[in-house]
Amino acid sequence: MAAQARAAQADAVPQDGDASNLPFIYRTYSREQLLAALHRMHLIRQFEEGAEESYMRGLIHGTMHLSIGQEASAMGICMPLSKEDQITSTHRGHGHCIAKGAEVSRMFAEFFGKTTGYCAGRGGSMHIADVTTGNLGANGIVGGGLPIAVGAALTAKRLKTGKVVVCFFGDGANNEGAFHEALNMAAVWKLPVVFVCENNGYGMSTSTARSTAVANIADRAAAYGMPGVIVDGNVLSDVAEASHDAVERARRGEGPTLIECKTYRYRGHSKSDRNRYRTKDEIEDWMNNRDPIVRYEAQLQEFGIATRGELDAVQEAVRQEIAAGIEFAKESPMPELSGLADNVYTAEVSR
Amino acid sequence: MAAQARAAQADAVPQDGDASNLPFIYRTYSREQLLAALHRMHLIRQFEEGAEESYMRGLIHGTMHLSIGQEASAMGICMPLSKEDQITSTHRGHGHCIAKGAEVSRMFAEFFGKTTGYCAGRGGSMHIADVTTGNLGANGIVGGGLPIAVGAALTAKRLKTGKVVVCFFGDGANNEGAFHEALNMAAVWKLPVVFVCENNGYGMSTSTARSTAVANIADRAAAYGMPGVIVDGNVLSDVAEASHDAVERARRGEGPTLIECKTYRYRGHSKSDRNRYRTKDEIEDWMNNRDPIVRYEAQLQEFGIATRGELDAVQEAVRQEIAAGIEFAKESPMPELSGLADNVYTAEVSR
Amino acid sequence: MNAPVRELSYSQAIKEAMAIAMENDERVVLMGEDIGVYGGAFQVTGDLVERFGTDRVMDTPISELGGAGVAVGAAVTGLRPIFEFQFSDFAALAMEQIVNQAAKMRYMLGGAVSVPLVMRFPAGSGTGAAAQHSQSLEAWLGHVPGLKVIQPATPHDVKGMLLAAVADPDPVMIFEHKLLYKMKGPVPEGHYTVPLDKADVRRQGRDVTIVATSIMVHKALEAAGQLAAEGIEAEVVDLRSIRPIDGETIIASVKKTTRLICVYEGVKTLGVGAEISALIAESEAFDYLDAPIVRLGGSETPIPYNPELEKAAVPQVPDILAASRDLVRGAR
Amino acid sequence: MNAPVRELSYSQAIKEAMAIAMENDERVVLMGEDIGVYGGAFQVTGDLVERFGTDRVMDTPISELGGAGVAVGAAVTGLRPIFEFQFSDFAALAMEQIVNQAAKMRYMLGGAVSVPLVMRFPAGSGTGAAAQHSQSLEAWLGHVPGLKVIQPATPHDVKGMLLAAVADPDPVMIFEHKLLYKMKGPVPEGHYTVPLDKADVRRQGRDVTIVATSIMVHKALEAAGQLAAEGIEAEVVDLRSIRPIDGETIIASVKKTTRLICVYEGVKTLGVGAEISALIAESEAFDYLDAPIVRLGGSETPIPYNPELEKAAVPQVPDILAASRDLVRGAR
Ligand SMILES: Cc1ncc(C[n+]2csc(CCOP(=O)(O)OP(=O)(O)O)c2C)c(N)n1
Ligand SMILES: Cc1ncc(C[n+]2csc(CCOP(=O)(O)OP(=O)(O)O)c2C)c(N)n1
Ligand SMILES: [Mg+2]
Ligand SMILES: [Mg+2]
Repeated sequence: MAAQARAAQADAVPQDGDASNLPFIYRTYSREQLLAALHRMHLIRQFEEGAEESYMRGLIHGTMHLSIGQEASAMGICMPLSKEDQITSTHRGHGHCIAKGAEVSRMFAEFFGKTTGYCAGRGGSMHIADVTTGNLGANGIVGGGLPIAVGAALTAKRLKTGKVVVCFFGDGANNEGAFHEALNMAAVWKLPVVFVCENNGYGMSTSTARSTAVANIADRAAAYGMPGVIVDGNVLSDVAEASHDAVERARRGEGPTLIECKTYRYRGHSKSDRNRYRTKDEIEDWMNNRDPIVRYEAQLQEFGIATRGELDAVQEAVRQEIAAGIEFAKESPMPELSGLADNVYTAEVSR
Repeated sequence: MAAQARAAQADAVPQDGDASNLPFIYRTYSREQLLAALHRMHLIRQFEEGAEESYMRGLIHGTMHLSIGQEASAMGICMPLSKEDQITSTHRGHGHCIAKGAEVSRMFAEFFGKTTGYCAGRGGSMHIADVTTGNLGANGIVGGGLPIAVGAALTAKRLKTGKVVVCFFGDGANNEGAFHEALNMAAVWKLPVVFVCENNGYGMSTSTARSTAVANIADRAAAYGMPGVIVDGNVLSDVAEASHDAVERARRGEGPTLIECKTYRYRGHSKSDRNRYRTKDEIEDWMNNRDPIVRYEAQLQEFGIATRGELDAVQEAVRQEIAAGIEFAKESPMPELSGLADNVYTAEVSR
Repeated sequence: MNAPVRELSYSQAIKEAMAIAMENDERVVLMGEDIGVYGGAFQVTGDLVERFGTDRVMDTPISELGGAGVAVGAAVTGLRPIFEFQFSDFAALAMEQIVNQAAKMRYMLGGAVSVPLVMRFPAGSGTGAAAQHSQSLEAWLGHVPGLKVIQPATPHDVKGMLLAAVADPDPVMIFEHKLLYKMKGPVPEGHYTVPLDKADVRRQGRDVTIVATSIMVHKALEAAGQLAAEGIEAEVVDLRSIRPIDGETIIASVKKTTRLICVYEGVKTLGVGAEISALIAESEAFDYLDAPIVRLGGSETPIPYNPELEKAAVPQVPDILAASRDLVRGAR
Repeated sequence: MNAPVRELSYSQAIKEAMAIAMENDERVVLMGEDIGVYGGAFQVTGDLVERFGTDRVMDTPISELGGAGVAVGAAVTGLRPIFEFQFSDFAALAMEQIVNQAAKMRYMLGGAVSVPLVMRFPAGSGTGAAAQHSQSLEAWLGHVPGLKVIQPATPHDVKGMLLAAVADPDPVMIFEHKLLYKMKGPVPEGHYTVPLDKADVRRQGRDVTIVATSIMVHKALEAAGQLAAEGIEAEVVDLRSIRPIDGETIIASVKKTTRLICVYEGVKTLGVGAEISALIAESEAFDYLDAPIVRLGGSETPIPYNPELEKAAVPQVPDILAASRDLVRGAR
């Protein structure tokens, strides 16, 4: 979206009074782009609600990690990215995948284990990817994507593709050795990568206070000589602004940035979570007072960008897209058992 | 030495004028202790020179990593430790082993592959250890000792042994994920461990500037919420003082400290080094102007603790100890081939 | 054992063993990710944190290499840690500490230390968790001298072997198939041990020996039941331990039955069945063999997500039936 | 090949292959610790940094997991990295990226990506570097679908197989025995490839098949020479590739000789020889076997420091001689 973003700046949202006082995205993106972002945020939420329901109905097996409540982080980070830019994602990666531009129909198909799924039914939720829109994949290994993102950024630098790579990871992941090694190398080599820690307060059941020796993950940026930025991960504009700055810095060849988005997941860690480590009050506080979609919609109305009716129309459109996606997935074919060994190798080994 | 150190404080080195202006060790340790430290520093250097010569004569095989030039770091860190306190060491670990109290005769025997060696000839230079004096072992894996030291400190805390654990590692090791994970856990659990980075400027051929995204390793301490201290690693008293403070802090239950000793190795990285990455000037500058033994001896004389003649006597005593150690090693028996599988397990498995 | 024995699930049996070990020896501590208030990803530690406190049931940060190394260091210096990997796949992050340190430390130091460490690895496929959460990597550790590696198949065995492991002075690696956790079976009360180096003949037979590991023991027994109806008497050997391997028991069985099938979930090539086969082929039992040695192992693929593909990727009862019939009736 | 061919050492052959690959394709980059100005711990990269610059011959920090992961990410997105582990033992730190990521990424993503990655692992004992610098861990990676794993034994093969590996779209793992680096042999000039999946019969014989890997190929050939003088004709098969294994060649050889010895340096249990043995025991060659299948593998110990113990820990020529005589003369 970067190219468009720059183009849009000229005809950014018309405002009563001085537009330069408005938060970042309202100065930077067109009305169309702002509503497209809202659309994707609803798509993320409804996709996950749809997946959750399908799981309950037995249409999806295995487990899944829902990011409901974290939509502004995924979307805000991806707003300044072009389609060519790349991301690495996490086990909680549906939002990243949608924000980067994937189609929900093929995502549902993947969750349903169908051949039309992004991974031909081989990957499922934990490996969801859409390489065509620059998503190199979710990852079942906490921290697994960190060095991979650095490698992708190395390619961008060596082959001078101009691409920027965004690496999503969680607060829990920041205690993996891979975090340390990846950030150090990215900094030493000044690679065009943006590290985005989605700090939802917990790695599974373990709070950052119990797992991490610093108050903020961004405090660790100094150990790699890179800027560390903390944003309210539930405010779309703040996230997008931080992302914009970091992406531009990366594109200028000045190296990596660490952004920490403070956010919260509404659901349990995964399907097996009995939620013994968070209080009801805490959860409800986030749901009732800091919901990223509610806050974004409020701003869109406040700044005169859309009416309630127009916002409702977005939601409704999303509902239909989701229903169609589930239908597509249901009707898609199951893989043949004979294809079990497909794609273990690129060219099958002739023995 | 901690208990003695405290006892000694009363009758620390008598001085002309105000003793409180003297550097730390001269206020803290007795003349006997100060000369014992010098003795051990010479022992380290001459041990390594002896090992080097034995290697050249074909008495030792494999490879070895010499710490000549880094003696003040090993000795200074170990001065405040009691015999019960523990250390984990590195591939460049002869100095740590001697500083913690090992006998050079059994070290030589190990290098010669003899049954009387500390590891019964199974370990060699890279695994030299003397558990009876608290050295849990050198390590062939860069960074390998870091989590092990944290585990030893966990034992100390859980079993309330009062022990402190010192973890030696190099500047190169600070980029291993193990460093990150170990320091974080030590800090979160407030364990009695002191991390000592011996920064000799290079990990093998790679300077810290090319490998590490911060100027000082100690700058990374903040990422674990622990104090980071930088000392001139070639000044015995400075090292000992930093160690003393960190060890006391650990004993008080206040958690870990990261100490960075800036130092230099005179020799190549190992036996295969052709030294293409350091200038002759740089090496000679360190050798001629900052030698830790020369500097310590100068202070001992300056503060009236020993005469040149007394210092020479120390060196001479060390020479004899080394010669006797090599003799012991030479005359010790080789292991029997039938013992190849000894000590793979504690109780041999009955099949 | 005439008195009726109560039934416990496999995971309850593990928890009970850990509780007994902790009661008997205050040096025993549990370490792992989310083993405290969460009760463990598979609810194996359950409420132990309430009974023993957070000092002895320690949630570690998500730091497998460091966590494993802390356990090694603790074991060398006086604690007796039981370290849980949340999934055995994550042990790939900690191979350094397991293999370069824990397994070798005693040897490298000439016997100066022991490493009384227990590590638990929830393993295997069947939960729809796809390629990075479904591996069976026991062959890796089985290849490493200095470790002891076991794969208990029943609640009874896992309790007794875990208690034996905690008492053992050397590092013991326990592979627990996730699909076994809910399986119930008789488990004696109190403290008992099961040896770490003995296979168990779980069904006698004369026509073919089926050596199986972990969950495959149950599939083999199921197959053996059906085969009996067809007149084929399969002897089922539960390997239980893959380092060391109890060659004696397997050799004796093959000498009796003259035919051997190895069934294991790990990837077929270089998996546990390769070792069983090779062990027999170089033993005195070779001369008794009436047929080639058959291996049924996991497919040469990562574990796929789709549930039907996932099942197709590991040996199932019909595969064992077909292989047994072929082998005994001489179809091959 | 009638013209006299020049001789290169094994390490020179590797270096030449890398230089050719880099000249032909600017996407090829070298990564590893101290491979630049130092020239690599074993002087394999040598002066390549002078020819290709630090952008293409990259010294990595001492970060094996991260470094391997960077190579994986680079490979997926368009570079063709050749990653050097300083010693194969340190790969224990990077198994996550090698096994959970590189090996599985294409499969997990349903074929959407390829991972054209080459990794080099200096392996084996004999240098007095003790337990953490002397392992032979190829069996671990041989167990992992998605990887290709090779063990070239000669300068000729290592050059040709490395060039094949760089051209291959999938991750190829090359185990290089350190004692081979200085071994010389004929190496053609320019670009050529040797297949990644074919064993090589390096000596014909009729009495016994010796399947050997890496440095053991040379020991087997030496033994075969001596055996010939005693009237025993050993056929020596250089396995070359352990994933996939060229079953066809081995089976044909055993059908001819009726006897099999597997020689490999890795720990015997669950090592490469177990797979060779099992592969034969389940194949049509089984019926041709006149004797048990013998494995000569590394001892069930870590590699000790003492040089005599170190030699005793891996198969030597006299062991191959003794086993061959016993087998052919029916002593067992
Ligand atoms: C290497 C590894 N360790 C552990 C796990 C199990 N696990 C999956 S998600 C998770 C918590 C991750 O926490 P965080 O990084 O904060 O991400 P969040 O789930 O909060 O989005 C854990 C422990 C894993 N998948 N990989
Ligand atoms: C995990 C691992 N990677 C690489 C090596 C090879 N190696 C041995 S020492 C060394 C340099 C270590 O540098 P540093 O930590 O600064 O210690 P120094 O040698 O300078 O004392 C390297 C790369 C190793 N032994 N272990
Ligand atoms: Mg989190
Ligand atoms: Mg250094």
